[in-house]
Order: sequence, then structure tokens, then C-alpha cells
Amino acid sequence: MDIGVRKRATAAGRAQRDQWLDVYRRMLLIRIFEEHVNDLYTGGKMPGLAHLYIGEEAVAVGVCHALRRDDYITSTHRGHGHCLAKGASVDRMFAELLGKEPGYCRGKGGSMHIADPDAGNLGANGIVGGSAGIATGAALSAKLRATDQVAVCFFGDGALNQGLLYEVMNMAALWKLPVIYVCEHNVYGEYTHSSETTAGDPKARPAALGIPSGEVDGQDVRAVYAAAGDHVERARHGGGPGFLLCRTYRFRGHHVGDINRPYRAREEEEGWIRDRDPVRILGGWLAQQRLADAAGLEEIEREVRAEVAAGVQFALAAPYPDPSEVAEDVYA
Amino acid sequence: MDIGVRKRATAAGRAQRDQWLDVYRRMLLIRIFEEHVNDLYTGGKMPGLAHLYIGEEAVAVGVCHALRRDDYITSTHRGHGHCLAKGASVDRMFAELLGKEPGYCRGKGGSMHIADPDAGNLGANGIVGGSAGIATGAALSAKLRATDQVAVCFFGDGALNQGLLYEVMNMAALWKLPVIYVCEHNVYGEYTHSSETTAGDPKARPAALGIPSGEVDGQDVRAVYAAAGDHVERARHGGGPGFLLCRTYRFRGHHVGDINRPYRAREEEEGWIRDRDPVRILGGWLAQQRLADAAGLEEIEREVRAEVAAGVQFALAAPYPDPSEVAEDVYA
Amino acid sequence: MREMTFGQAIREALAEEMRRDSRVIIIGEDVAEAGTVFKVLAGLVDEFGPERVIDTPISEAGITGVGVGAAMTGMRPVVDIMFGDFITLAMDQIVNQAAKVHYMSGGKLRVPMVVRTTLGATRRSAAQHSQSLHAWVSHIPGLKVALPSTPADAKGLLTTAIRDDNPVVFYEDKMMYQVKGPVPEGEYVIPFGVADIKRAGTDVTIVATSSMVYVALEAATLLEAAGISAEVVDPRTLYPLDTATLVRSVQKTGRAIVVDEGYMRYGITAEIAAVIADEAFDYLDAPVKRIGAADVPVPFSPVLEDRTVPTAHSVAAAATALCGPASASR
Amino acid sequence: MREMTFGQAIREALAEEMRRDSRVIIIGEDVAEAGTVFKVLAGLVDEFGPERVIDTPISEAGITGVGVGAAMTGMRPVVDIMFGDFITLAMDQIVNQAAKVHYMSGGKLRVPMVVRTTLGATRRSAAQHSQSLHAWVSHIPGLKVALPSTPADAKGLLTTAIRDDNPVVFYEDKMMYQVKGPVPEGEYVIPFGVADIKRAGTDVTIVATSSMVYVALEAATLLEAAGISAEVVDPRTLYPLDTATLVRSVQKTGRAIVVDEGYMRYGITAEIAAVIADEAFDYLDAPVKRIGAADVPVPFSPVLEDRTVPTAHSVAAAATALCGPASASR
Ligand SMILES: Cc1ncc(C[n+]2csc(CCOP(=O)(O)OP(=O)(O)O)c2C)c(N)n1
Ligand SMILES: Cc1ncc(C[n+]2csc(CCOP(=O)(O)OP(=O)(O)O)c2C)c(N)n1
Ligand SMILES: [Mg+2]
Ligand SMILES: [Mg+2]
Repeated sequence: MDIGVRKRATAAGRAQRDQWLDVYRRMLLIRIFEEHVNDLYTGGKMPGLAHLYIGEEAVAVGVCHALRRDDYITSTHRGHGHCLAKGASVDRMFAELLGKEPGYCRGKGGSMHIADPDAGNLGANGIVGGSAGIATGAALSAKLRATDQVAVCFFGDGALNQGLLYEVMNMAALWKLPVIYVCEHNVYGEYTHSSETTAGDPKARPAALGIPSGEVDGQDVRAVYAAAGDHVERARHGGGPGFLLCRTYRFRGHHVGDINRPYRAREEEEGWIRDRDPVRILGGWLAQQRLADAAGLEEIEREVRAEVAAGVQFALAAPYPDPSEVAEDVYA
Repeated sequence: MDIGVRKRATAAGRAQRDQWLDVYRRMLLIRIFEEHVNDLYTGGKMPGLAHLYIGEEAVAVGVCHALRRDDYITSTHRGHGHCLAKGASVDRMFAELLGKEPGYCRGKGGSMHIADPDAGNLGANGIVGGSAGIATGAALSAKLRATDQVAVCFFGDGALNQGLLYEVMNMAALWKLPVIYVCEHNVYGEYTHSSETTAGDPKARPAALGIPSGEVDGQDVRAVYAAAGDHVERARHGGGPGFLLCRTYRFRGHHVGDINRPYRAREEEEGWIRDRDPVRILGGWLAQQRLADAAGLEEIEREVRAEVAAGVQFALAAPYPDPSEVAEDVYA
Repeated sequence: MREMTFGQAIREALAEEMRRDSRVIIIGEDVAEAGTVFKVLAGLVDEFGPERVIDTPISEAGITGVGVGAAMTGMRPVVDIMFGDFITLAMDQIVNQAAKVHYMSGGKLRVPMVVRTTLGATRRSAAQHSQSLHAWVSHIPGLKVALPSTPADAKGLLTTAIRDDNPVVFYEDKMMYQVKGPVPEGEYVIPFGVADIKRAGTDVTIVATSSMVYVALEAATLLEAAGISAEVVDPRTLYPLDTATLVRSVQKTGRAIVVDEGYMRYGITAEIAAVIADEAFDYLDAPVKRIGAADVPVPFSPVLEDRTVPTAHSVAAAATALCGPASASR
Repeated sequence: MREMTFGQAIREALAEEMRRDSRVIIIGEDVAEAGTVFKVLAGLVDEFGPERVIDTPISEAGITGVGVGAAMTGMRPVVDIMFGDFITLAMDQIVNQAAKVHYMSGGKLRVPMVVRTTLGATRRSAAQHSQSLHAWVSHIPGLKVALPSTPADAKGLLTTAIRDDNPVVFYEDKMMYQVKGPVPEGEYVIPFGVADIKRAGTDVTIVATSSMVYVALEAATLLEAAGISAEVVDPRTLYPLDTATLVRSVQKTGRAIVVDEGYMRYGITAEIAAVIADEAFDYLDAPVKRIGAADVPVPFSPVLEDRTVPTAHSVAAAATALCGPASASR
């Protein structure tokens, strides 16, 4: 092996390391962001509802890592993670959650409606399953405009039972649209176990429409990235839609106020949190591969905490929109 | 074999023969009924739209033959066949189609909304796929009331793409409801081939929900009866829902006014009409089995023609509802 | 009389009717163990079991359709649509099926179903969880629409809704569940189509629906201080609508304001204002005024959302403007 | 000016806009080869190809949702909902998505989409194929609603709808497709929110929408014979609504009748009547009257259905009743 090759290998290794450190940073960013959302909410500083993404970070980050900035995503009521993973900045996110003027939607959307079109984020959605049409339409648009953009539709296991999903997946299959349906299967819809609401194997549903359909450990960001990458590449090159079922778990309540969670066992929660934390899983792998040591990861955490703290400060200090804005943006 | 056994065998044979002659009569009744609908319509005597069932008789008759009178069905815009198969009488059917007072709905429903609750017919539906919820709800009701009634939901291949169907099939699967979804796959929805509108194999869709799902030659009434019977028996005894895909073909236009049918080849039509006529197929089998001879079948046809002709006369002579009835029956 | 919250009154009506009639069942998302996200149904599943308090998938169209079919075949389902905003998903089943089955069948089939759902903003829930879309169903023959404002009305009207042989859409303001008031014990039925005068007055009629009744009552107190006597009339059902009581009140006062939390344009206030302007034409000293939600999707930010809802002050101001010149002329 | 049918005018507007702007596409059931069940789009697929005139499955919610997403990302879809009755299936996508995306995103996203659909009865199509449900979408901020009555208006308003950056719901009366009239050649745009006086008059204002304009014009002819001069005003768009023109007309005539084919209760006529009764209060010699569909699901039987729709005679009778006593007093 000559020196040139070794150098290249090292460069590749570095890129590889940087990539996973970046992914780690982003997952941690979501985790710490959400912890602060929790505090803002319980501290009475955030109005409305907060559906935390803690525990599911590997799904948004793994999938979005396989996307380009100009690719589209649609998101859900549990959407902070998707926004951050697709490139939203922490300060404007917090500002939106507090209903402040510099928020992504000037305070009009709030937690359930953050949109960031500059980063390809077509918006979160308060209607369970409501964005399936939008993502599919964005894919149709990409196809008609002959860009090679791809659209990803994030949705929960509960959304599997909204009829709209089957209507649009059927069209995506027929027209070979570049859209990937990513089901974040966190086992519960609100306070009900998915086995009580969802018959059969979810993967079989898109498969019945001829849509390539796979399942992945949603706590393993590298696995999610690899699986999503396959779907994205196929879609980008005209191969049509894909469906990815990500097995995951929300570590917290359905929303911040869901404290007691009588609908699930403490041991179940503890098991996931102890053994299946996506941030720790990647951190462990990074250490094991000697791509990072404890100090390096701590350094990342310090940086992330600083970024998030600054974001919170920014949002708390930011002004509310002028009340007259209430009547603006109804019509374009 | 002693004489007792021979006698019983003969009795069984007679019952068997009578059963199929009855089925034959009922299919022919639908056929001839629909031919008269065609004439009434083209003769300017029937208002609105007429979606004829000609060519698909074996589906309705085969399925309904497997049902009890107190079992439920829901029907479609192409619903005359279902009504007659479930036991409606020709005269009141014609009266409804002409908007007359003795019609099944006192003229308020017309061709697309005939309901005959006495015979378990919960009504035709003008919304494609619109009755899937009703049939499923009737099954839930039967289960809760602990009757052993079964509900059948008839719908076309076009209705396969209405999201409601998947929402309610999911519930039927979860709750093991006694409902059978019968898809009348006549290859077209209006003027579009099913391959352009329906991705994948339709049977796989209910199968993905864990619903036993089968396919049958919808032109062979005995096969339809057998397949439907299996589903009905399972459903009746607590085994949950079923799905039956019946491959069939509408011999006429989408509605009577659909004359030229540029969307499909004449050879295709002729092939089905020549080789796959459900009435002729059963007639041929009856003859081959020596259960009936030509004279016998002709006799049936004469009787049916007389019944239908009398029905037409009844309807033509029947009075319209009093105009004041327009305001009745809005509320119970 | 004992006091209870609006939510408890709803629950009591359901419990009593379920005890009385085994055909009454509840179908909806998280209605059983969770007792709905608003906790209104808490405990019902314990008494009546999961066969009668049925948790469903998130399938608003589907569960409504299942309700229609069950209602047509001997049950009396109460379908729970968590947020009124989600009724958008069930409109076909409500309007093309439930509302029309009786008529289309020439009177042979019936759909004794209640759709319980919610309206009302100011929970900081933004545009898809805050709408008051009750005008849509009120537009449709075959449907009845009730929207109680007090715990007692909630009990009496829900009982009536469940016993009605027609589909009834029943609206509860999410912000009212904790409101307390006296509620009669035992069987309590309020007929549909009977408005209730929540406060008598002589100078101006304020027609108010659902939680707007409280806004109107507060406005009436403000107006009283200003020497204006307001009568507050609550229609309680939008269909049937008790036009006689509304018109009689305006014949007396000569002035009317209609307050409803839905959008004004093509909404509830339009119908009620049009009816009053027509039938009390000769008695009106001033045009009928309307107050409703601001004509925008409901924004998230509290500083914005608070600008979208009618308030006691905005109602009082409108009433003062209405009475001002005329009072002067008296 | 050359004459063409209402249907041809619709087709021409679409063809011209599709030539002008490659982002304009059509999505719907049987829109391509079949050119819709009403044959209105016949031939468009030949000129623009199946990539731009897209046949869809029977999935009203889905195709509307796909339209929203396409509109948000650079296309200008025209979604075809065959019968207005089927909009029931697409309400969530129209109301919770299309109407709100611009606002919820703080103005960053846009939904330049047209939903073309139909209204109107008397085709003997019964309760699920005959409704005029345009009040629902007119109720919702974020949506615009147009309903032309003449071929020229059809072309001008549809062109405007396609060029609008907001979701527009566009209503065509199925019974009007064969109506003929002059239509300007080439680019022809009619701004939204501008009512058109279809006939000038002095004694009574008849506000009429869509095909009711013809009913009103026929009534005006009958009234003329009786010595009553009716002015027929067509709002052309329900949102934005040109209240100024309506009010100005009533200020002149002192009397108004509002005719719309939807249900009266909580419908179009309520809003327009309420606006007139309010803003022309001091000019009204008589209450504003409303005429709409009978308050029943549309029945099939011709003898029944014919009783449900406004007619020239019923409109003329109402106008005569309205003018009678007052004319006598003049
Ligand atoms: C159409 C609709 N129905 C009901 C709700 C209320 N709701 C909000 S979140 C939720 C559960 C969603 O479950 P899932 O899709 O699994 O997402 P998760 O919350 O688990 O991430 C429900 C029922 C809603 N927002 N939209
Ligand atoms: C929701 C809805 N969309 C569209 C239509 C118009 N329509 C009537 S019949 C039909 C085709 C139905 O096809 P299929 O289900 O295959 O039944 P078939 O006519 O072939 O028996 C369509 C699109 C409708 N009635 N309802
Ligand atoms: Mg979930
Ligand atoms: Mg078909």
C-alpha cells in the first residue's frame, strides 16, 4: 500500500468519523433541546402542548442524514426532532415554541406547525396522518419539475390507521413518486398500545401496494441511515416510493403533561431508556470504534448545551409579534 | 344400499337441483330486470342514471345465496343486482327507479339508494366506498347484540382506493367482526382501467391486516357461493372478517348513456360476453349435470319474463308520491 | 341542588343513559381507559366494560361510519370526535350517510347516533385544534345540533340527544369542562329547540351560544354598570332553532347582538342575525350586530390568539354602540 | 363576440393557462381520456399530455392532499372533484391543510391550488349527487370561493383563480355546462370580489348566485310584466364578497331577495342577507328575504325534486309580496 492510498484511507476515515460525530451532535441537540422544552413547559413559559421526541432521535437524524437540504420532509405533532434534524436552528425553534416574533412562523404555528421551507421542511401537522398527501404531492411536484428531489413523510404508528395514507401511497406506487414513508413506531398512540389499534404487520400494508417496505431498529442511527439511504437512492433515481418502519419508543409521556402513564409499565419504560437510548448507543459505538473518547463526547455535549442555552435565552428575550400581525398572512 | 338411503339421496339431489335452479332463476331475474331498466331508460321513462349489473349477476346471487334473510348487505351505485339477490321484489324496485310512490323508498332514493331493511339490505350508496363503514358497523352491532348475523359489504374495484375501506377493515380485523368485504372487480372504474388506478394485488391489502382474503371467478356462481359460504360460516361463528375478490366484468357501459366505450376494446367485451356469461355458464352446467333441460330453462325464462313485465307494468301504472311528501322523513 | 362541572354532567348523562338502555355505546379514540384526553369519560369503562366503551384506532371517518352502521341496526352509538377540527375527516359519513339515510330510505332506516365533539379556542392549540366548525353541520337537513353552555344544559341536552332517533352533533367547548353549576339529579331531559333566557333585560338582546354565554353574561354585568339592561338568550340547539324566543326578545328590546365563537362569515351568527332581521324587522331600532372569531386561522401565540375571540369587553362595546344613539333619542 | 358554452369557456381558461404556465396541472378522476364525466375537459390531455392532465384513483382526500403538496412546492394544480357532494371526503385537506398552510407558516408557504367542483340539483341524481355545499368553504378564512354564472364569467374567474396564490374553490353548476354566451377571446381576467349587475332595476334587488342568476333574470322578466323593476346582482365570488355593490343596489331599491341553490339555514343566503340587513339598515323598506333549496336531502323522484329548487315563479312571488304593500304605499 503506497502512501497516497493510506492518505486517502485516512481522509475517508476522517470523513467517516466526522460524519458520525455530526450525527451524534445532532441527536444530542434534539435530546437537550427537548429537555429544555420540558423545563420551559413545566416552568409555565411555554403555552399549548409539547410532544417530546426524546428517545426517538435516531429516526429523524438517521433519515435526514440521508437527505439533501433541498429534499422535502413533512412532520408531525411530535415534530421538533424532524425540524432540527433537517437543519432548523435552535433559537428560532424556541422562539416559535414560545410564540415569539423571530420564531419560524412568527409565532403563528407553535410546536405543532413549525415549517422551515428553506431547509425543505414543509411543516409539522396537527392532524394525525394529515401530511401524507402533502409529502406525496411534493414528490409529484419534484417528478414533474424533473428535479431529483425526494420527499420524506414522517408519521407515527397511530397514523397507520388514517385512510388518507393508503390513498396517497397507492398513487405514489402507481406513479413511481420519489417519496419515502417513514413510520415512527413508538408503540403507542396517545394512551393506547398499537396492538389494540393496528391489525397485522404494518410493513405488509405498503407492501400490498407494491411499495418496497422495510423495518429497522429505530434506536440505531447507523441502521436507520443505511436503510433510509437505500430508499432515498432508489427514489431519487426513479425507482419510486419506499416505506420504512422504525421501531422506537418515546421515553416520555405523550405530551409533557402525561405524567403517570398508567397505560404502560414502568419496567418497559426503564428497559428502553436503559438499553435502547439512541444517543448512548451511538456514543458507545463511537467509543468502541475509537472514533471518539469520553472527553470528545463531553466536549460536544458542552457545545450543544451552550447552543441550546443560548437559544432559550434568545427566545425568552425575543419580542412577541405585534398583535396587529394576527390579521396578516391569511391570504398570500 | 337400502331404499331409505336411496330415497334420502334422491331428496338431497332434488334439493341440490332446486337450489341451483333457484340460483339460475335469480340471476336471470337480474339480467332481465336490467334489460328492462335499459329500455325504460333509453325510452325516456326512467330519470337520473342507470348503472347496470348485467354480466356480474353471479357475484350478488352467489354471495347472497350464502346469506340468511336477516343477514345484512350494503350495496353500491350499481346496486340493482344486490337488491334482487337479497330478496327485493321486482315491482317495487321498478317503482323506485321511476320515482313512484310504491317504490322501496317512496321515490326518494332512486336507483342509487334502494334500501330494503326487511330483507337485510341497508341500502345502496352513491358514494364510492361509502358503505364500508355502515357494513362494518352493522357487524359490530350484530356482535354486540350477540345475534349471529353477518354483514356483507359489496363494492367495486374503484372503491379499493377509498381510504375509509382500510380504516374499517382494520377495525373489523381488530375486533373480529362478522363482516365480509366483497370486491366486485369488473376491471374498470367509470372510464379508467383498474391497472391505472390500483397498485398491487387487491387481495394483498386485506391480507396485510390479517383478514382472510381470497379470489374467485366471479362468473361462476357456484364458485362464488362456495367461497362466500366459507367466509360467511367463519364470520358467523366468531372467526372474524373476510375479503373476497370476485373477478367479473360489466357487459354494458358504466351507465346506460355510456355507449361508445372508447376506453376498452370491443374484442375484450365480446370475449367476456361470449365466453364468460354467468347465466349461460350456470345454464350449461345444469344441462351437463342433467339437472335441467333446455325446455326447463326456457320455462324459467318465461316465468321470469312474465314477472319482470308485470313489474314494469306495475311501476308504470303506479302513482307518483304526493308532492307534499318532499318534506316528510327528513327527521325520524 | 348539587353542583358539578360541565364535564361531570356530560359523564353523568352518558352513565345514566347507558344504565337505562343497553343499546347505548361509546366509540372513540382513547375513550376507555384514558377516559378521553379531556378525562370527561373517566370511569365509564369500569362500569360498562370495553364492549360498550370502545377504544378505536385514529380513524375519524371509519369510526363515524361504524357508528352509522351500528345505529342503523339497533344500537345507539355515541361517537367521540376528540377535537371539532377533526370532523373534517368524517364529513362524508356524517353528511352523506348519517344525515340522509332516513330520508333516502323513504323513512325506513334510522340513525340514532350522537357525535360528541368540541369547539373553542384559547387553549394555545393553534389552527388545527381550536376551530368552532358547528356551522357546517347546522347547514345540513337531517342533522340536529346542540351546544349547551351550562352543566345542567349539558346533562339535559345530551340525554335528549341520545334518546333522539336522528343523528345529533353535540358540541362542547373545551374550555368549559371545569365550569361548575347546579345539575338536577336523576333523569333530566331538555327538549331540543327551546332557547333559554340566561338573563332577562330590556335594552338589548345578546344571543350567545356555548361558552359565549359566559362572555355575554359578563358583558351584561359591564353594561348594567353603564345603565344598559341586556337580555342574554342561549338558543341551546342550532337545529332546531327556537326563533320564536329569539324574536320575542328582540321585539321587546329592539336591538340584538349575536355572539358565537365560530367564524362570522357564512356562519352561525349570519343565520341568527338574518332570522332576527327578518322576523323582528318592524321592531328593530338598530341593525343586528354580529360578533365571532376573527377571520383568521387560529394563531398559536397567546398575544395573537387572544385577539381572535369575542370578549366581554368587545361585546359590551358593541352593545353600547348599538344602544348609544338610540338611548340618547329616548 | 363569439359564443361558446359554459363548459367550453372553462376548458378554454384551463387550456390558455396551461399554455401560459407550465406549472398548471389538472388532477382528478377521469379527467384525461374521458375529459371528466361532464366532458368539460375533453381534449386537454391530447394537447398537454398525461403528465399534466392526470387521471387519478377514486381518492378525493388523497388527490386533494397531493394537490396541496404539489402547490406548496412549485406547481399550480387544478384539482377536479367531480361532484360537490364528494368534497365531504376532502374537507380536512382543504380546510385544515390548504387553507391554513400560509398562515401557520407565518407567510412562508403558499398553496396556489384550485379545487374545481360542482353544485346544483334537478339532474334526478338524488341526495348524494345534487348538493350545493359551497357555504362550508365560504366559512373558512384562507379560502376564496368563486361561482360564475355565465360563460364569460367562467373564463374570467377561472383564469383569476388559477393565477391566485391562494387556494380557491371554484363551483360550476352542472346544469349550466350547455348554457351559451359570448366569451372574450384571449387572456381574460375578472378580479375576485367584484359583483356584476346582470340586470339593472329600481324596485327590488335580487342577489343571485351561479345558475340562480338565470332564475332571477327570468323572475325579473315576470316582474317587469307586473310593473316591478328588479335589479339582479351576481356576487360572482363569495369570498371575497363585494358587499359594497350589494349594499349600493339595496340602498337604491330598498328591498332585497337573496337566491342561492344551497340550503338556506346557516348558508349563503344567511350571510348575504345579514350583511345587507346590517349595512343597508336605514334604506330597507322591507325585510330581506331568502330563497334556497328546500330543507331536505335532495329526493330522486322528479315530482319531489322539482319542489326543492328555487324557480322564477317562487322568486317573482317573493318579490311581489315584498314590493306589494310598499308599492301600494308609494
Ligand atoms: C386526525 C387526528 N385525530 C386525533 C388526533 C389526536 N392525537 C394527537 S397525537 C395522537 C396520537 C398519535 O399517535 P402516533 O401517530 O403513534 O404518534 P405519536 O404521538 O406516538 O408520535 C392523537 C390521537 C389528532 N391530532 N388528529
Ligand atoms: C366518492 C365518489 N367519487 C366518485 C364518484 C363517481 N363515480 C361513480 S361510479 C364510479 C366508478 C366506480 O368504480 P367501481 O368502484 O369499480 O364500481 P363499478 O362502477 O365498476 O361497478 C365513480 C368514480 C362517486 N360516486 N363517489
Ligand atoms: Mg405512536
Ligand atoms: Mg369497477
